Amino acid sequence: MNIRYFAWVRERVGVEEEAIELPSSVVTVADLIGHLKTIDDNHAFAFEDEETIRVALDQMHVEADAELGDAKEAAFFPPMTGG
Amino acid sequence: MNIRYFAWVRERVGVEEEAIELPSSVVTVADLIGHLKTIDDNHAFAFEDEETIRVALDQMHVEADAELGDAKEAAFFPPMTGG
Amino acid sequence: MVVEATVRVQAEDFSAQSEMDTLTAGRRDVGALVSFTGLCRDEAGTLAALELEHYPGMAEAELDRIASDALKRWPLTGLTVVHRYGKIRPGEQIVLVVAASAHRRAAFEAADFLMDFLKTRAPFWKKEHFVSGKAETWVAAKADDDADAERWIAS
Amino acid sequence: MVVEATVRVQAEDFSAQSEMDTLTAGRRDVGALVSFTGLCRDEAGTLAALELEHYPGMAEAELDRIASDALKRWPLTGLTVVHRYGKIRPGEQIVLVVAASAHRRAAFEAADFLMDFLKTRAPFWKKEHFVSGKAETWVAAKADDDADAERWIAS
Repeated sequence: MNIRYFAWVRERVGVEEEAIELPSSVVTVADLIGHLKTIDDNHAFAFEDEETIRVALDQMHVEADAELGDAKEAAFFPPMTGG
Repeated sequence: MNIRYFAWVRERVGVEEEAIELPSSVVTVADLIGHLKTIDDNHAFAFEDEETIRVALDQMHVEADAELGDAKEAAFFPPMTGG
Repeated sequence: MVVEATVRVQAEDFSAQSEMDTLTAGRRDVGALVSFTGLCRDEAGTLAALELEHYPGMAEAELDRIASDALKRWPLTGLTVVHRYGKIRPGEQIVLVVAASAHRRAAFEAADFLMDFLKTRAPFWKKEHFVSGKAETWVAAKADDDADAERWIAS
Repeated sequence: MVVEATVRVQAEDFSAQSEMDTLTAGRRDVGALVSFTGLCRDEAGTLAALELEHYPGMAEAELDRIASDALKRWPLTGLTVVHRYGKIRPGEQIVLVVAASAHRRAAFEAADFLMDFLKTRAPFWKKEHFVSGKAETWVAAKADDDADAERWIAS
């Protein structure tokens, strides 16, 4: 799955984008976050306060309990501050 | 006193503006309207539905019970439709 | 810092952009600019023109009063109101309000408030000229407009 | 008559007037045009620039979704949203919304609604660069903005 990061989540992880093989145990967004946190300290730091982080699957906002289904891209970012 | 008329009130009265000597019995705007209605049929027609007509004294909106005081100009017009 | 509103009543057309530019020129404290432009509709092809009558002197004075109320009510950095009179054809501009503020809510509310009170209190009257040639008629005031203005009294 | 919103996400500056002109060009059924322009403030001289990051693709898609909601909710004749990204300096423009309708209430509400949801749902993030040279910081989302967006859910 393609994973993208934006704003301070991107800065903490240290990459904009990465392709990750997911174990079959990863079903929901929450599972995905749990998996990403195990990658290294940077990922763990980025998701430290995981309640704050917003998620999009294939460019649509979703909640943490959403199933990944056949989404090709997941994106993680802080609350939006545009406008 | 200088009296001005606008929109359909003006069209009914037939003049834009007129100077009128007021008897001392005319104290309020309502008195003034009563007096103007006696001038001729055009004035009577203009003030036929006097509840509808708005009044300004020296270019400030007032109600019918307002006293004329030392106002120099009274204006009568329909509800506003600008904007 | 005292903010003065700009109020103009004129026969000539206006430019929303140039009024907006005036409110932001040389400033770096304006975060939000809301403009309202009222245009003449052709009422499904039936209207040939609007003729706008006004009470010279009072029109400016009343717009000044409404603008001053808005400046007291919201923290604006600038406020401009332009209202035209005379014959205006479908597609042409009638009225402009521009409100500038540090924050968007103040700019939105002030422009909205100004239009509501302008409609019910500024001495302008519209007469409709029809394409069919039938007799011109004065536009009747709308109860909706009074209700819109009353929204601001409770709040 | 199906009305389509115009949504653009771009680094370049925009012209409010030219977007307004596009929504009224050749039409005689537009009675009200409301524009909102969001500008970069200098925060009392402390801010050197904002850096706007966005999620390409999703930014456009989300603005399209919000604009479609507005078109369903109000009888608009046109709706335009332009949001910039990249480095923006104090006094420069960030975002533009223009709503056109036969009537003023629809145009005001649609523009207001669009800004509220754009702030809380469109994937843009602002980083502040300071005049003092102190470390850049990401702007925190405001609880006020969430509250503003929630106003539209009850009504």
